[in-house]
Amino acid sequence: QDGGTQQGKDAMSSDKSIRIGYQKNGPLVILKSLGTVEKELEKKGVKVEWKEFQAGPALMEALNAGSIDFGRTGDSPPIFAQASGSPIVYVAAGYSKYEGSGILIPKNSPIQSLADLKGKKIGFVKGSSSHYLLVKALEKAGLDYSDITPAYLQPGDARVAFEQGSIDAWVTWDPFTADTQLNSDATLLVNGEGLTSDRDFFVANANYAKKNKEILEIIVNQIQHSSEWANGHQKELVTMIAPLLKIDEKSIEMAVQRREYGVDPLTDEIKKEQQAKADTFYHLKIIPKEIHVEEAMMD
Amino acid sequence: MKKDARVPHIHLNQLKKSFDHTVVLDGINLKVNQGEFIAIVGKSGCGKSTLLRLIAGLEHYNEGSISIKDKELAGLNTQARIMFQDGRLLPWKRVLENVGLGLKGDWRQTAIAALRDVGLEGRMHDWPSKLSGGQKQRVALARALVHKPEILLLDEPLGALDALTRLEMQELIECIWEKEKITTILVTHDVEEAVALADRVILIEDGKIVLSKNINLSRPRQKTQQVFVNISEEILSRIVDPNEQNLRLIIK
Amino acid sequence: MKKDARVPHIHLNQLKKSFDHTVVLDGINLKVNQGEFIAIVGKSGCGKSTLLRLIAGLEHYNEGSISIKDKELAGLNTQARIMFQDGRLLPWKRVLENVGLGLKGDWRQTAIAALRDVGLEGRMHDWPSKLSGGQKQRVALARALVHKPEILLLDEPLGALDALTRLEMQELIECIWEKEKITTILVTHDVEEAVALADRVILIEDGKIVLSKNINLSRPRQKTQQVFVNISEEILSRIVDPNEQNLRLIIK
Amino acid sequence: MQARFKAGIRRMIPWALPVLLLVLWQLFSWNGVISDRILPAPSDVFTAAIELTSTGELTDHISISLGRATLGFLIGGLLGFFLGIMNGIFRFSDLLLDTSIQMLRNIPHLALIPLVILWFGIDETSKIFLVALGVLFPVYINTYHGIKNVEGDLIEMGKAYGLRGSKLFFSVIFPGALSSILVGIRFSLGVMWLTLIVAETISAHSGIGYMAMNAREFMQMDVIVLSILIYALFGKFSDMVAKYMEEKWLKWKT
Amino acid sequence: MQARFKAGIRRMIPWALPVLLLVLWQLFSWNGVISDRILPAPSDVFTAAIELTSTGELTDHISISLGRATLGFLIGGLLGFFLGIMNGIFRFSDLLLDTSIQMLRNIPHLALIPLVILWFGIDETSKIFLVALGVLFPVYINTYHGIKNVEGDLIEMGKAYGLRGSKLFFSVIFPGALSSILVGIRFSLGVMWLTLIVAETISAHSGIGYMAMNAREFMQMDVIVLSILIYALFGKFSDMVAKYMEEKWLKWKT
Ligand SMILES: Nc1ncnc2c1ncn2[C@@H]1O[C@H](COP(=O)(O)OP(=O)(O)OP(=O)(O)O)[C@@H](O)[C@H]1O
Ligand SMILES: Nc1ncnc2c1ncn2[C@@H]1O[C@H](COP(=O)(O)OP(=O)(O)OP(=O)(O)O)[C@@H](O)[C@H]1O
Ligand SMILES: [Mg+2]
Ligand SMILES: [Mg+2]
Repeated sequence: QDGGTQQGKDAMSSDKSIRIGYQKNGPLVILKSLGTVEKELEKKGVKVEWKEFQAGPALMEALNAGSIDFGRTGDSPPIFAQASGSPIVYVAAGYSKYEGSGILIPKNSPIQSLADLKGKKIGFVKGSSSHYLLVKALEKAGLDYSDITPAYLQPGDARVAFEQGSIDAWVTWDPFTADTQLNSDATLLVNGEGLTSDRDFFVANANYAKKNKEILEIIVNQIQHSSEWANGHQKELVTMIAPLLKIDEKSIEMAVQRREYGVDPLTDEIKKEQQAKADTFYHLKIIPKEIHVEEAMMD
Repeated sequence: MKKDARVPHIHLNQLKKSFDHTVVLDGINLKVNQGEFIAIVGKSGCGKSTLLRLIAGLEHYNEGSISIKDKELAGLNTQARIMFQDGRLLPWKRVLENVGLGLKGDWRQTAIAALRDVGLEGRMHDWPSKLSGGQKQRVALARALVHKPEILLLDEPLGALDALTRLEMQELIECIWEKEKITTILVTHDVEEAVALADRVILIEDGKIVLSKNINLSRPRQKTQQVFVNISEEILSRIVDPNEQNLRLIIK
Repeated sequence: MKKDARVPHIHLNQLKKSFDHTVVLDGINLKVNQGEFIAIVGKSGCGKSTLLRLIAGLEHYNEGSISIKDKELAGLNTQARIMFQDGRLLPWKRVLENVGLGLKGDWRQTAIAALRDVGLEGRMHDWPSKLSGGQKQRVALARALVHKPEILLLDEPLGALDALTRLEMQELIECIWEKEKITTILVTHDVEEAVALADRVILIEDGKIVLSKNINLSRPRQKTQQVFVNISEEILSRIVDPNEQNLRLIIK
Repeated sequence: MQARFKAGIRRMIPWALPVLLLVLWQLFSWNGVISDRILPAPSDVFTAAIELTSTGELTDHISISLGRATLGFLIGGLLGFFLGIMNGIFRFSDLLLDTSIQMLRNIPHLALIPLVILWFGIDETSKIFLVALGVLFPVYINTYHGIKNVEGDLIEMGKAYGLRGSKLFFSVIFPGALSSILVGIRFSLGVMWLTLIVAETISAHSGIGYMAMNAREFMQMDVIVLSILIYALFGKFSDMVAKYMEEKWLKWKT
Repeated sequence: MQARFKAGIRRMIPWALPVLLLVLWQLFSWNGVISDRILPAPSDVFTAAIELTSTGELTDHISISLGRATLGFLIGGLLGFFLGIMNGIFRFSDLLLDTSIQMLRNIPHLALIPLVILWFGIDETSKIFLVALGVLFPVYINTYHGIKNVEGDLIEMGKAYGLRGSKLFFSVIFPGALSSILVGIRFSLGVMWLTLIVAETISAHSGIGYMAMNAREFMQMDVIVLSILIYALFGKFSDMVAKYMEEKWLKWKT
């Protein structure tokens, strides 16, 4: 009774192998490059298949369809997935990386404070952590969401629009923030401090999680190991990621230096943060119903 | 196949055909015997082509019936081959393949022989678009003759040919007809041609057969013969002056 | 426009035309005077249509020259209207609009009158596909005649017509030609037709003009006249028996 | 009576397959063979439609998309039409432009988006540009083909009868190519929607493509399926328009 | 000599416009009129191409995409061809299927992706399915149109000469429709790439569409432009293939 035939088939095959969805711009790429999780899981007779996704929602789509078992996304896609009734569970959270996320303004911009955002056109990805960050920033400045003109743009497109002056400000995350700061002389009006924690989340298909707790634990452990490695080997990390993303090393370096890698358990604090986001999205009518994020958290 | 002389090969009974409320054929009665050669003449637009197409089973009729050897014709007449008034060569097939269309077995040799008969053996590898008007018509004629069908329907097969070539083609048609005893219906606007070739000449007017003239001359016929000229002129005068009501009554 | 009688309206000088290395016309010399009526006869595929198309400026020639009133023809011959052997009615235009093609001013009335001349006034609102073979040909004829061009080129205009209609159309062509003094070249396979209409009959053979016969009979001509029959037979015998070398030499 | 009955059946047969699919889908949904989390039942989709309509959202999306589609279609269609005619008729412009057009045709709109933003910004212009670009090619290619395939004999006849320029075009070339041009239009009416959805990923707040992509992002399967159904109905509608034009302008083909 | 010179020029004219654009673009880049951060100069794109080729990445992407494209094209093209033939010939299947196909045709692939993932997962099958789906419609619609437009007189003639079934089809119907079918193939060769890029947004880690979309995500303008140029060259290539087929099979049209 777990959905369509496709899903059933996939769930069966996952007993011997695990399909992990990753994005090039995320911590799992480090794990993949180090190759440690394969070794650990091999002991259990489990093979690892890596599936690349360009965006969190696409990854959730595959997770929902049962095409992958485990993956990492930003903080908002799991909220939408839960709202749509998808069988996903939070497995663990990443450390906060608020420093690399924020509102970018071009050089010589008339915008000098949050209050200046009023009436401006601001680019961001609808329903992303940036969206939340912006809402919180506006709130802090005493502005209404309706005081600005949103321009929903994917990061790559937004970058072009930003350079061309089609948008007045751009809310985004690293390494886009770093790259734009360094290469386009842009400034960060604010970063996420005090607005959002902007964590990574590690999520799994609920059926898979129910049956394979042990494997997930091993993976989370390995992520923690790779994070520790990353924190201790920033230079190596930069030379590892830069060619993958094809972004210059300086930008990657900046992004790497202002964040710490690591896995947090799903603490009450994180649950609260996440719940606040869900509520905000509900009020923005981005999700159709109220949800309780706790229900989707793995115990 | 045993041929019963008393059963007509083609039997049209009170045949009526109209297009969008204009009556074209209005009660045609005609019996054609096995191996008979019929020529149909009549004014432009009188329904000659329509009649051939009906016999070929390419057109629905409104009333009456068509029987082929006592069997009502339903759909396509598979015994018949019709040479269309407008040629209808396939532009994407070379002359030889056009002639060989629908032939079975060693069609190539048969088709080459047929092309030789119409004097176009040398053009067999050309596209139809490279031919002159008369050459196209001869290819279409070769294509119809090569099948040696039981019923041959020729719709103005020689309309685009000069006098000499026309004579040669008439000979060819007569020769094949005699040899194979093919039941033949020839539509022509040339009364001399009709008289030279046919056992019976039929004149259509106002949707009806108004003249049916048996030509009892021995073959091959001499066009300079007086009887020949007389018959031709008799028929011609009927076409040219259709108001001789008495003559029409006599024939009926 | 003053007409100089000594300058030929159409002047073909050593005209050569070949298709892919086959020579079709091989040194044609012909002067056609203003208002003259020329008929061209010859065997199927001898190059009659090609000659007309050359005069109409629709085909490139390989050697020689074509002059219209002493001016070398370059590109389309705008003074001429050609009636094509294959009709070429536009299927997407009704009969009336087909006839009115290229006419200026009150083309409707002119076109209706032309249709009346060929006996198809009643079909003016039909699509060409609904017409019989002979009817299509008459529409194409009407379309060519209605322009009253300076040069009229007719490529077997009556090939699909019955004897009666053909006589009527011959009369029509002759009448328009006489009234408008149109320089006319008629290609036909009917020698009688050529003799009945033309001032001069030309026979093409092996790419050359092998006979050029002036017909000095008064008009309208009687086909039963003995002179008429004699001339016809003379020309016919030349077509049918082209081996009379002496005759060919005399004419040259 | 019987003829009318037959005509009625004939009008219903085309809908047999879509309706059958809908019914099966609904049945399987009730049965639980298709989990509604994965593919919502038609009734759920219907509910979503009602809901979106009652808030006026759906009609907004549709009307805004229709506006963009129409404008883009007109611009691109006309351009494709003229280019097709030019290149179909004039040897030189054919030589000069055809290769370039065939190369442009092959560039996916998704890959072009960064450049489009660069050139036209993120507002309506860029969206309409993309639709126009998408529509241009099927119209171009079919117009071109139609014109190249008009019987040469008829064009020759037209010229010999003194037709030149626009007269020759409207009497002979255009009617001869029309049937093929209409195929191009029919096809481009579909392409119009396909490119619009890409265009509406560029900073849009409305439009049916925006609705669909938004729903995809937020995993609202009912809205996704709804928009798919809307596209399908638009497809049928476009097709009816194209068929109507064919019947009207190609009467002579009986 | 002169004829050969002329033929040479004729072969060069089609490239005039693309080359002119390239030159202008390079000049403006040198001039600084076009900022190279936003639109890299052709020389930069060339460098990127060299780099990607030297690592073997580019050839990998291209060969993988070519594989997907070919397979999808074959499946979709054949299906579209057969459906076009069926519906062009048989009245009943036309009635039954045409409406449904016209409806399906209108559904954007981007909107379909969620369903495609449900049905076919995220691996090769789904990608090839999408390409096949995209290719199907232009082939279908042009085959259908081609068959419907074969001169009825010639079909009648074929039947009267005893041709039936496959003989009638291969002697009369197919050659008569071929010119239109080739237009469909030509068009679908373009659509193949357009849908492939959409397909390669589904969990891919290779393919030229992946390369382009990845570059778009991280705003690597040189790679984006490179992939656009590659698509354009593919377009020219597809077109040459189509033209070659036309010349080969439509010889009778001179
Ligand atoms: N486009 C072409 N390409 C090659 N050969 C051609 C072409 N057009 C005509 N021919 C050939 O040139 C010769 C003369 O053709 P033309 O049409 O002038 O003959 P014609 O005298 O009009 O014959 P007909 O009385 O049969 O119409 C023929 O042998 C024909 O096959
Ligand atoms: N498909 C059609 N629709 C309407 N009328 C038609 C159709 N076909 C033929 N007709 C008309 O029917 C009549 C008879 O046509 P048919 O072709 O049989 O004449 P025909 O005797 O062969 O004439 P021709 O000697 O000119 O070829 C004509 O008046 C013609 O216009
Ligand atoms: Mg007829
Ligand atoms: Mg000729």
